[in-house]
Amino acid sequence: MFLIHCPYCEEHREEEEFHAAGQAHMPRPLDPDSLSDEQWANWLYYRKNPRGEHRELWVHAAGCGKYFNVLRNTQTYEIYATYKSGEMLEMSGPTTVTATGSVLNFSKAHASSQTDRKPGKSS
Amino acid sequence: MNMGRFSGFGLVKQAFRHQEHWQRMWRNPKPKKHYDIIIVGGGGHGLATAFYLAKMHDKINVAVIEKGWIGGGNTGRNTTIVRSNYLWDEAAHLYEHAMKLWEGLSQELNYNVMFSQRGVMNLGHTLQDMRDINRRVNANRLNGIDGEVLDAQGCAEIVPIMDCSGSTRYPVLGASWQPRAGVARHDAVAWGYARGADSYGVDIIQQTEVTDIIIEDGAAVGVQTPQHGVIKADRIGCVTAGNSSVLAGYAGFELPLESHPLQAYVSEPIKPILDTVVMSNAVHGYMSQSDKGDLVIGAGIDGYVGYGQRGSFPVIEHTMHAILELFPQVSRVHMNRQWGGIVDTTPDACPIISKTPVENLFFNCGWGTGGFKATPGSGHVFADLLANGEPNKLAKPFNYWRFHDGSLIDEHGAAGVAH
Amino acid sequence: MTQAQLKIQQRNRLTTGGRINREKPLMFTFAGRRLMGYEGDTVASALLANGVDIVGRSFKYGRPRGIMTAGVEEPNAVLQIGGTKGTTIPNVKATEQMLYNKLACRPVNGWPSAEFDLMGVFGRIGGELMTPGFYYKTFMWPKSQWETYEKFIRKAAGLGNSPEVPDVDLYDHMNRHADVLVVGAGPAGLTAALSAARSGSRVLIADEQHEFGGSLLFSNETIDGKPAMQWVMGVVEELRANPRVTMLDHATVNGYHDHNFLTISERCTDYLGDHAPRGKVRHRMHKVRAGSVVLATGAHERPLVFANNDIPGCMVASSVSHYINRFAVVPGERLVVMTCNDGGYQCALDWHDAGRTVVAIVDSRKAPDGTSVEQAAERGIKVITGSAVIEAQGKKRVHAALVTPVNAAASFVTGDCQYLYCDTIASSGGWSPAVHLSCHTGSRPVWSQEVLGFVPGLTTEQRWTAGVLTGKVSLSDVLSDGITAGTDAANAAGFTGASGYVAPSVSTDNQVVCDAQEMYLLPHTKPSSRAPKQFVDMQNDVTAAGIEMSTREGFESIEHVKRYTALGFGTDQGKTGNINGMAIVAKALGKTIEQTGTTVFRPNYTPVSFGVVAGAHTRELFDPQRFTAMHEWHLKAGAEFESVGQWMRPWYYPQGEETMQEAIAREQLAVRASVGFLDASTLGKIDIQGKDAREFLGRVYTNAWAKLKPGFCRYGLMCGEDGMVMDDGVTACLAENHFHMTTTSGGAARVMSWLEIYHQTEWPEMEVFFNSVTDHWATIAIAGPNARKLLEKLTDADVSAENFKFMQWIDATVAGVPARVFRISFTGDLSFEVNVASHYALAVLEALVEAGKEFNLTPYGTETMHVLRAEKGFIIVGQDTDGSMTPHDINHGWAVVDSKPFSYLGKRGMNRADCLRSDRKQLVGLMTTNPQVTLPEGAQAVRNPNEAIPMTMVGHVTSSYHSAFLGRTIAMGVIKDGLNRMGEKVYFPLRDGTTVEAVICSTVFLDPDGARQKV
Amino acid sequence: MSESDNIVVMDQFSKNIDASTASVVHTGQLNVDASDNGANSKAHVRLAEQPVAGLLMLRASSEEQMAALGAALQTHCGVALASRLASNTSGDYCVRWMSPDAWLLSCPLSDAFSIEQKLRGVVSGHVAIVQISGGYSVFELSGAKALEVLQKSSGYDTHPDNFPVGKVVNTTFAKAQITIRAVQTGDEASYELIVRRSFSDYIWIWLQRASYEYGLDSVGG
Repeated sequence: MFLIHCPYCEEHREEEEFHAAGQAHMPRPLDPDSLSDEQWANWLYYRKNPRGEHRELWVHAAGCGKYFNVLRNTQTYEIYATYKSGEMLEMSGPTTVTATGSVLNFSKAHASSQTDRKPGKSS
Repeated sequence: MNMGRFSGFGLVKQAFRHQEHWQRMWRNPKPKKHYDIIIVGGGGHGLATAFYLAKMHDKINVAVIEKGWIGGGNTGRNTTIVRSNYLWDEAAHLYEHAMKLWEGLSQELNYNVMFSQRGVMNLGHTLQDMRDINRRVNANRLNGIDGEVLDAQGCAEIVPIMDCSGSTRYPVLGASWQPRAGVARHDAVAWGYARGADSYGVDIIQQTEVTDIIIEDGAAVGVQTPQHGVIKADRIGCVTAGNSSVLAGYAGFELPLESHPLQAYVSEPIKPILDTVVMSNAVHGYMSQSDKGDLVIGAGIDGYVGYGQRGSFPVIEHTMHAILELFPQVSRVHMNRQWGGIVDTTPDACPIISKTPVENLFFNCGWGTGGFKATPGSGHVFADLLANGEPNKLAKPFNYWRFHDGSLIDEHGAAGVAH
Repeated sequence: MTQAQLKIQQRNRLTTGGRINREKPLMFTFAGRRLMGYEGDTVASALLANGVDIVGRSFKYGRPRGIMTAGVEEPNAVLQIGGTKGTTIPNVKATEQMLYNKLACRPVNGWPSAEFDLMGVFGRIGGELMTPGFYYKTFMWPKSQWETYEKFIRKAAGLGNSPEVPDVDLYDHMNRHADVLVVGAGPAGLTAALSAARSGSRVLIADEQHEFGGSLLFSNETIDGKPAMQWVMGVVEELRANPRVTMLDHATVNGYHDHNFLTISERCTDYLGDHAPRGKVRHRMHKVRAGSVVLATGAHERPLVFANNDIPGCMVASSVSHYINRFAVVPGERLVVMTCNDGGYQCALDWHDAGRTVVAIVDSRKAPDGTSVEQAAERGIKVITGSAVIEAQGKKRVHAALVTPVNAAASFVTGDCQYLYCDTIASSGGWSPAVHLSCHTGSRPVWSQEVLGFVPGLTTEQRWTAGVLTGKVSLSDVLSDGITAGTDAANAAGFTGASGYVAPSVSTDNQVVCDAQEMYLLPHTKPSSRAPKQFVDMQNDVTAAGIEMSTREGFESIEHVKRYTALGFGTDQGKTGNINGMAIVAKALGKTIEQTGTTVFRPNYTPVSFGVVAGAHTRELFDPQRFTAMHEWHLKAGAEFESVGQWMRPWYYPQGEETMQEAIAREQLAVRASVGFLDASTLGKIDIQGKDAREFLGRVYTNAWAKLKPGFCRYGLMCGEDGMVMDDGVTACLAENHFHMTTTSGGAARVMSWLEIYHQTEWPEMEVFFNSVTDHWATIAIAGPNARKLLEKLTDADVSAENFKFMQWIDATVAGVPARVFRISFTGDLSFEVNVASHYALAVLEALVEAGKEFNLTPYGTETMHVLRAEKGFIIVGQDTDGSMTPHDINHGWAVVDSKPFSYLGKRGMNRADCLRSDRKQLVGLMTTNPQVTLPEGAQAVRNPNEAIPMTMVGHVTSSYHSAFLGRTIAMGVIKDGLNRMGEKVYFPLRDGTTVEAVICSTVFLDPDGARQKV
Repeated sequence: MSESDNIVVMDQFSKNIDASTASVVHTGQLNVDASDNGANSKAHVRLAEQPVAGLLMLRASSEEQMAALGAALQTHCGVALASRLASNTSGDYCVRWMSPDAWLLSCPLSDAFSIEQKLRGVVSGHVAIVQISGGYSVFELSGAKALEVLQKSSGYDTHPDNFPVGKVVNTTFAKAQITIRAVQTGDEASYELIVRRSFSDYIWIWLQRASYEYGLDSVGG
């Protein structure tokens, strides 16, 4: 049962206050009508679904109601960081993985405020 | 098939020889350098595929490569329910195909998988539940699948200990009932198929992890393993529930999948009180009783991606609320073990049995919460696909590309908590 | 019962000593026999005091079984406890259950009784047949008979009985937050808690026992010169005095989940009776979120495996000391100890000091020396070295032990055997650290050759381990280990004050310990497959021969062996058998234990009641029951209710002896003829404000919103990104930047999160705010030709046809209350939806009902609403759609505006190849040829009724009713290519064998050009 | 209708009907009569249902609108805009932080309209004010054992260390969602529970069962 730090309430809260809302950083294509069925399906259905570090969208449903991003290890269930919607968390340095599968160099990462949608990036 | 036949007489004969002369169920051979077909994943589906490849298609230069020990993944972690009352024709035909194979499986494998056709009941608690139940049972009947709609009184007759009174929070209004459905012993399925496949000469390679799929100009030619280096094959079939996206990643494409924890738990063994399988989507929980006497209880999936073979406690708790709503007298029974599997869920809750963007590489995955019940059928059609290179009529609708043009087989409505 | 009688009956009870209250004798019954014990006894200690040998029969072979241990690792003494049908409790371990007056218990199996069991007879004869997995190799012929075989197997299986009536007791949860959670209140746990508490942190310490102290409860060591328990009492006093410390006894930490979330099952009143006193909960689950966790869970002693080691009288060495020192009970007369380490000597010393005969200590080591050996010598106890007890003899109680000399590695017998007449054999194979909790979140235990057991492995949790769990042996090491762990845990949780706590001095500081020998399976003259059964897992009858046989059959991983033989699957979860089993597998495969694989434990450490897991969320609190503001009125009006999500909505209002059909016919005709009203408060209502509100609506709905003027309303259709219909409802434009959106009752929460996820993650730049006002507004829908006349009696606002047109809204005072009135219709008749603040709803409704008398104003429920809307062909999302239908499939192309500049949600989805097929299932009307036949909802449609099964299905009925107004049945359904097959016949084969014929027609059965609502 | 913001404001107060007695709780009594607490006679938990209050949800996302809203609140209600997880109270007015762009202002029911108008008068641009007085019911949970009852109901750490007087938290409560404000801690602890109206019955019965062992006297419902 996770303990998740809501970046808006700036408090750790029990998992029951949150809902998972799928893979993060999947901005909606800017011009859907120009995409082929396959391109549209790639956005709508196909997922990375990694075993290890994964960026997920969560919502603080019973709290402030805000959506935010969680950087989590889907194998060890460690939560490395949570950061606000629209922000991007960069990893600094190469990933070093310990025997338990946890990744060490996220602690030094910082949240930069540029939004997911870089101007002009369509897919 | 030269394996010693199992029977009651065999047991008595061995008893006189102090049970010292039982043959090995399967060899643990070193892998060869090349096979006609490699099956990645030694669970129930993978071993069934190998068995049917050998039996139906005379393909015996086959290897099943298993990361851990056979039957150790979802095959050993599910709640053993077998049913075929799916709504959409394509799903219904595939699961019914599996059901017919289940009905002769112990004899075909000469290994008692203890398939007990004690019936499965899906409860309805609201008027909309009853509409969906009627729609599904009517579709089942016209697809040649047995099914009845019970009213609350009918449910009470079959499961006397269930609270069918009107006083519960969501009173039982009725249920769909499939008499031929039931439960089976999950470990015996994996071991039975393994023994069968091995007896035909299939190599079962355990403790060997596939860490890469080797592709040469667009076609898959082999797999990389730390334990035995590269093993080549003309065709590779991946059937690795809980690891499918990782393998697809090795081959350079993504799957429309998310892997979620699916939790279950058992009580301590108690004397028989439940002779059938009771499921409820609305109230979110389902229960049956194993032959050993444990109450086997399953829940819905956890919402997040999870490969840890465990989920979060609230799911266990909410499922227990449902069980005590239906069976208020078992609150003094004790929960013994709880565990989790990893289920690969697709957008339409139906599997992917298909060729892939990489030539000679075939995937059988995405069974979500419906994998165990499909084991024989999945193995049968995947063997056909691997042998012929083209999907047969049953497997055709479950292709990888259906999500592109939108021809989904949307069992979600029917799946709800499809088990 | 005089003291004398007590003495005779409790022949194994010492006259002095033990932590029992001799002034409070307690009566209890075991399988009908009246026995006596004392307050402070467990059922097990009381049974042993009374010389009870057989407490049950084994699962498969039906062999008599006695009490083997003193703790939760007990595999045999599993009892059914409780006096009545409603309070009976299955599978309670006698070693865990404290005794209370008039406690009633019995063995869980053994028919007709545990003493004389039919299964035992079978077991003896068929024993040879019942190897592991024998049921996989038989019962396959004849094919149809498996269910009959199964009936007998199931009857023979299972331990206790579930109660047959609902539970009389209550359970609940308590959420707790601790800076440091200490698991286990033995020596290490106590010092850890003390040092953490002294640093100022919030400490929670829990122990499964009745009292704190752990192994000190039966130790005769001294701490700081005082008896160990006196030291314990001192520590407990200090902890109790500290308000920031919470102490829980009878509380098993049963599960360790991610991010230091642990569940503790507290058995609050089990020691008082078989059900809780009034006002108290029986069990409480503490859900603890801890900053740091210290595991001080100790270890379980392993018995050694030898032939017939299951005969009552065979016990684990330390448990003998436990019964003697803690309960003043010596479980027999003549003791033989079998050990390969110094630990095993202690029970012989205690036995001897209690004045009973120690026949011999058999030590497998060639030349043991050290303090323990000296103490045995001082007491003149015979020690037979380099030997082993290879077999126990006896039927219902041990009466002899076969001892033979063995080789150095104790792997085979090297001499002939001698009989030692005894009634108790205590064996010790060393200690297995209780690593269970440490691996619940995926950490793998590590084999330690020094400890000869698995110790906790690496973890990502903020967790420390202390004491015997980490392999510490001496009490002083254990105490100091606790201090370091407690201090580190507190520091990590942010409390860096030094606790300044120094470990107390211990009497056994200068012990000389002789190295233990690695020993699991004792040899026998015959190989395991031929020797008498050597039991590894007592409860599931798993023998050494069975394990060796399974490795021969190819089950070479420990996980395979465990599943094939059921090793460790009992209610004791292999606490005494797992390591021995792994050792036997390793030996059979010529590997080390580590190479056969480490098993990872799953919750629960020990079984917990279903009730405590559910807590208080049962009966009427199973799930919230939501009521509208007018619920009071519906109750008085005698409404029948229907569950719609968590809402309770009036379904219909039967009057007198009316059946449902009669009631809804009356309600329908009343609306069509005059006027009726429906409580529509459950509809989702969202207040939308902001300059981009209009654009936002255009993006989430399929239709256009750019030109909707204030004062007007519009129907909206909402799709998912796959193009499938997801929700619908009417949205009113209150002002240029202010809208009032309604959604379906079931879709309210989903639509709200749908709007929020797109606003927050896709279009944060858009200036719009969404606020749920679902519960703020109560909504009364008034419908029927006299609706306007009725409304005019309650308001002076101009509600005339000219000035209050269809699809407009006005603010008006209705029955003296400010209201927002929408002129929208879900019935096809003249209709007004009056919205007032919920706290005025009842008053307005009463005024409305009063004013409506002259028009025969009739309340109608959801059933009538379904019929009236179906007569007009209006869809209900979730009933007529199932998430796989596009707007065009349901003939709602009129609500789709593709010319909008922004590609609205669903547009791309519904234009995928498969969604543009012409033969998709399309929503149509269905008119049965026989007007009085009702097409069952969910009936499947076929074109050729005579086709053999499996028939080609082309759609199904989504809505079907008998329309009182039209005097016939009407239905809607989806049919492949239906919109192009108007007038065609389609057939519905029913489950009763009959087939209903119907004609495909328009979905609008009444007033197609809408004359009734344009008045 | 204030033209500038194209938002409609509606005075929803009725002088003819006294809403203060409108009890929210319907079924009220759990089958177990909580006052007969068996365990101990003295009631350690008190549960009261407050009369219907005026509730306004204030929304603003940019700094400058928040400042304008704060100023307006200060002048008309005498309370500053609450900071994260905090509340400010003065007389009949209390403003509570609900999320980074939402505050819940409570005031007398009769003042709700005039307050909304006054706030709208001085604030422009992307701000929303929504009347939700009918959507919520307000309970007061107090007594020596009030903290235990909270701990049975919510996973939030309600220990005074973490939940001091004035703090406001939105969290889970049994199977529903709730807004809790710490009014007073210690022996005479008191907490304000704001619950969605349609869930109030469920919460009322839940609180009765949770308080049963501590002895409850409840007013209203």
